[in-house]
Amino acid sequence: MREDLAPEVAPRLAEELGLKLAEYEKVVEILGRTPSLTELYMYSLMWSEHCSYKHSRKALRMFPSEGEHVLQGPGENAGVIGVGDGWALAFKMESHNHPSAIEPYQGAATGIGGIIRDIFTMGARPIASLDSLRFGTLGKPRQRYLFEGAVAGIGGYGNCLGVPTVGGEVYFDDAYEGNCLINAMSLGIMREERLMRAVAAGPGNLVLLIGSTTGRDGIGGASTLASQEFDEKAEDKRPSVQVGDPFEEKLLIEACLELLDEELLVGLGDLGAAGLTSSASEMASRGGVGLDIDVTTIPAREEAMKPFEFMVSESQERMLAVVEPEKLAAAQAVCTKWGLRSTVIGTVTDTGRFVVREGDEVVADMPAVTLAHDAPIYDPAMTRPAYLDEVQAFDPVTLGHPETPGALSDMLLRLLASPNICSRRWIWQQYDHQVMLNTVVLPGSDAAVLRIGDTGRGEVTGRGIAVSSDCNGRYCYLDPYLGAQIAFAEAARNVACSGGHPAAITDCLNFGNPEKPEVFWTFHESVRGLSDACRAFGVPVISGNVSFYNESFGQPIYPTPTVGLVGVLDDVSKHCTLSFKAEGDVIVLLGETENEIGGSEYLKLAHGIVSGRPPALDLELEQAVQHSVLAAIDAGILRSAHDCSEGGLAVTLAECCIAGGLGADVHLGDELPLYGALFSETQSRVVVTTLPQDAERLIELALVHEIPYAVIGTVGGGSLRVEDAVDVTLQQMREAWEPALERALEDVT
Amino acid sequence: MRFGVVVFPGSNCEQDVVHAVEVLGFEAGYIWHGDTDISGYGAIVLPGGFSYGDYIRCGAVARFSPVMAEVVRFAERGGPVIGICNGFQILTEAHLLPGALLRNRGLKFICRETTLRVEESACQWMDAEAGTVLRIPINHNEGNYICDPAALERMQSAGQIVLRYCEPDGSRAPGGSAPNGALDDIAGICNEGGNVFGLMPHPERVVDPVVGGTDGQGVFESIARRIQEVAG
Amino acid sequence: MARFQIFVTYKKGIFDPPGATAERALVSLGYDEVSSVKIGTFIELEVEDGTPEARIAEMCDRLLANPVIQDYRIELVGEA
Amino acid sequence: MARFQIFVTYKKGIFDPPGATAERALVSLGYDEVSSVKIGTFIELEVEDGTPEARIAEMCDRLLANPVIQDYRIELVGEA
Ligand SMILES: Nc1ncnc2c1ncn2[C@@H]1O[C@H](COP(=O)(O)OP(=O)(O)O)[C@@H](O)[C@H]1O
Ligand SMILES: [Mg+2]
Repeated sequence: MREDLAPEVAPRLAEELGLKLAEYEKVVEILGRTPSLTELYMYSLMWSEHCSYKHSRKALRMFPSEGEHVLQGPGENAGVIGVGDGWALAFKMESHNHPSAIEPYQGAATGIGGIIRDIFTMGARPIASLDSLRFGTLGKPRQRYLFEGAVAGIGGYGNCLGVPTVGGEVYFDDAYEGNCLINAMSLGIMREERLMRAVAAGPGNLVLLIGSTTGRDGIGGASTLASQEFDEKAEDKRPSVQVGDPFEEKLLIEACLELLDEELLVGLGDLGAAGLTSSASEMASRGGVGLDIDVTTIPAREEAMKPFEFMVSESQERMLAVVEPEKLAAAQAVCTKWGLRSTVIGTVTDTGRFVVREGDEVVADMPAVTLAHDAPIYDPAMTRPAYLDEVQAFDPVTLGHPETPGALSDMLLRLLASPNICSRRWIWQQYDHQVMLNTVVLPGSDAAVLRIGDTGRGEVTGRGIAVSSDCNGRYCYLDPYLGAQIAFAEAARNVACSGGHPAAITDCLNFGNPEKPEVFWTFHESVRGLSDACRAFGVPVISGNVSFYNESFGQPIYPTPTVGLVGVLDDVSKHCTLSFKAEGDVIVLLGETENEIGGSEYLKLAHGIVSGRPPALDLELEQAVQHSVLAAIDAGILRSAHDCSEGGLAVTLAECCIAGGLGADVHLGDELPLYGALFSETQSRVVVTTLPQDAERLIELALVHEIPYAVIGTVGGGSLRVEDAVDVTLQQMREAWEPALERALEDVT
Repeated sequence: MRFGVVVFPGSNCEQDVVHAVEVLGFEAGYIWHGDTDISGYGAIVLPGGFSYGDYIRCGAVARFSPVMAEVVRFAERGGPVIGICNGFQILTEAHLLPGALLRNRGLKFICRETTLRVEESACQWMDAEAGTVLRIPINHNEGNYICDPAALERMQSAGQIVLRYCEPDGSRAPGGSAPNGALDDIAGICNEGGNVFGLMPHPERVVDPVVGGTDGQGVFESIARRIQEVAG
Repeated sequence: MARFQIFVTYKKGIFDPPGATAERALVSLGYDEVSSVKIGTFIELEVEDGTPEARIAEMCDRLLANPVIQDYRIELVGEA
Repeated sequence: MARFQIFVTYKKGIFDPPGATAERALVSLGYDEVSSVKIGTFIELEVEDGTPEARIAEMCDRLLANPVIQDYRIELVGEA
């Protein structure tokens, strides 16, 4: 063992690498000596927040993770559910916030690359991605740069792979100005029996590194970036940005799936954060084996790379496979066919130790399992933030509100043009959302609907899935417990409105510095809220990701627990979209409006205020509403369905009109002031339409499910008319809604 | 009638073409870019995607794949060759079709439905009557067709312009109807013989009604029909 | 080892979308002094010593440039 | 009118996928003498006479190059 670190130098270096003193001492205790330079790097990365979840692990145990659909819960590279007829779906969401804040194109692109590797590592063919984005407001050039760059990067990478990006969400709010959020979700399909786990096994087997060369790019990138707040020094971290090579990744997908098809591998893992260290130690510890790796065998992109650099490099587009010696030649032949490098870099041992050599010299030697599993687990302090009392005590009803027809119509048009509500076509038009020929409902409706199948193998089914990602950060800021529940409820509602029966979720929990008790409290409340919602719905969490330290200059972002929810359609032809379909259809509101404008887009737009209480959520009512919608879709009596979210009922109706090219006549009664009836963001509401002759059956369904409902109008004409309060033409609505994002980007101020 | 769909490293629409062709009741098979035997196929399709990552230029590397020499021979003998999107780019790089495809004028990738006008042309694989308007999506970053004025002249007079981007009513906007800035709104062209056809839009995406329209069906059906006619 | 630099540009008369866009963007950022921007490709090639320039030109004709729309210029910048 | 040329390349240590692909393609076309290919951007800028180089550098920092991952070199090639 090379003694390259003096005992008095090591603790200082450990601190620079982000290890706390007690953590360093634990390393010394495990090893029984001063760690080597390579070991110190490896421990510091594996024990970073990003890799070890040391602040979040306990809270995450609240999540339910079992259910009828679950084939693989949290803990692997992605979760897997069964979606019928022996088909399995792997999915997961992940953040790439910090790299994207430095270089949006490459940061977002490599974010897509990383999450897609997690999917095909499981043996699944990636079939779709979604992106969940948050930026500051577009008035600022830097925010426009970040937004445009991130969208181009997501498209640039995903389009090249031929994996469609079928949905997502985006919000613009000052809270994200110093720290944008780039969350990406990917889904993949496979036959159940193909499910692969990232496990190393069988002493004597070979460790094969497949794909790109290893360089100094991204040394400590994701893991160090994602485990610190941003400050002036963020600029210095630039070299840790990586350039993605989607072409190489496309070859990796094809080669890895072929290797699995031909049963040439014992195990397969992807290299993500903390590079080789992470994937090798995780595969070894899962298999209870040791590994012996010689860094001089690793194809290097640069000269004179040090052992620790090889071990922690985050060069993209690399996979690690474990192969039996007699299958090596066949496995390498597959790689060569796809034009990929593949190199034996080590062997599996029965010692349980992770040994790294540079030629003959051992530069690191530690129990493999301690890297992946012995990071300290913390119980961070939590305190309810003081600001909550103030914001929750605020009653927005006391403000002045529009009353005249002119003012209300204007308000609706302003809401339609808000960057948080307007058409997202500018985004998804830059994404290939159709390749693979499974996209049944394109972006622009409540959820994307995909046919289940693998067209490449000539296997298509009549089954489908619906998928949506959602989170309103303002609600979470005003009430983290409730906000997280609403994120779940809205995702489920979007899926239900599309005909999908909610089956499982993934999540990406974006928060500030967990070492601040106020921040940790919001995290804990969000996890509790999300868990309770999942339990109420019987929908498990099968995978997810935590992104902490989303702060800039000490200011945390809004708590943003993004939910990615997947629902199942037994018959994909029984899906539903939001557009009004024909003149004369009857419009019914399922659910009931309360005057809840706290945290609403209306309040922000009309008064510049983010305050008040978010809308209440009754999980039982929410479920009953969703069940009625699903029952009506299954019965074939729904012509359209669209849930109410930001902007309230008025915006929902306008979106149905614009999408269908049809107006509507609507009556809301006079129980609420008009601004409330129109713009309140009360949860558990869905606007549906039916043929007049089916209205009766729809109402029966509402009665059976014991939910409030109201027949509120008829589809038709060239404008949306609500009481005497709103009267806007289709043309006016389109002109407000369609070009708004593009306009906000052109606005050079 | 069997369609051969070439797979280059980085192709990503090959399975879509195969699916579309099979939905229409024809057979299809994959041809690996390294193969040099393409016998047994009645028509060759170069599919969309990002062959070799579109690095250097779209289609620049793929054109040298071993299979391309065979495709050129097949085309010279009058065999039907159709290049869709990246396939079109490869055909121009291989000089089987004139001109080149530049970056979209707006510098953005565009995935959306377009309306296309069928022109009176020498193309053997376009059965629809001239003037028909088709709705077929595009999906590309480099679809901005260009060629020199002399080549454009020649193509006009030889009937090599097969499809033009147009407004939904079939007219062409004064400032151009091509979302990518293509010269003369050109969306698809053929060679002088009319047997090599390249187009930026993706007809295979609008064949299976479950996931879109049916306006792409004609392209594949007419190839099959003509070949059967020739075979007698 | 010999080092060549290759400059690939669009032929005269061929519209160059990235160049035109950069030009507009610069002017709108206040750089009024800009009158034209052309964007091409810059290639640095390391080859064996003594490789003749004609050989590099062949690489350009076949792969690195598209003679239909592009011109190129080759420069030998050093031999070691 | 002054003419500047700008050469934009990836920073050392940053991976250049187009260059790597071109390298492999050239070798497989039989150009075994090629040992390295790097691909960058070549920009030709026409500006008013007397525009200082610092101003061009500013344009590069703000728009023409991405300083996070790229380096650039500016050359004045002529004043007329
Ligand atoms: N960043 C994005 N990428 C792709 N599609 C998006 C993105 N943002 C929104 N969309 C799509 O636009 C539509 C509307 O999104 P959104 O307003 O978030 O819907 P909802 O309020 O129903 O959740 C959805 O189909 C969604 O998938
Ligand atoms: Mg919705």
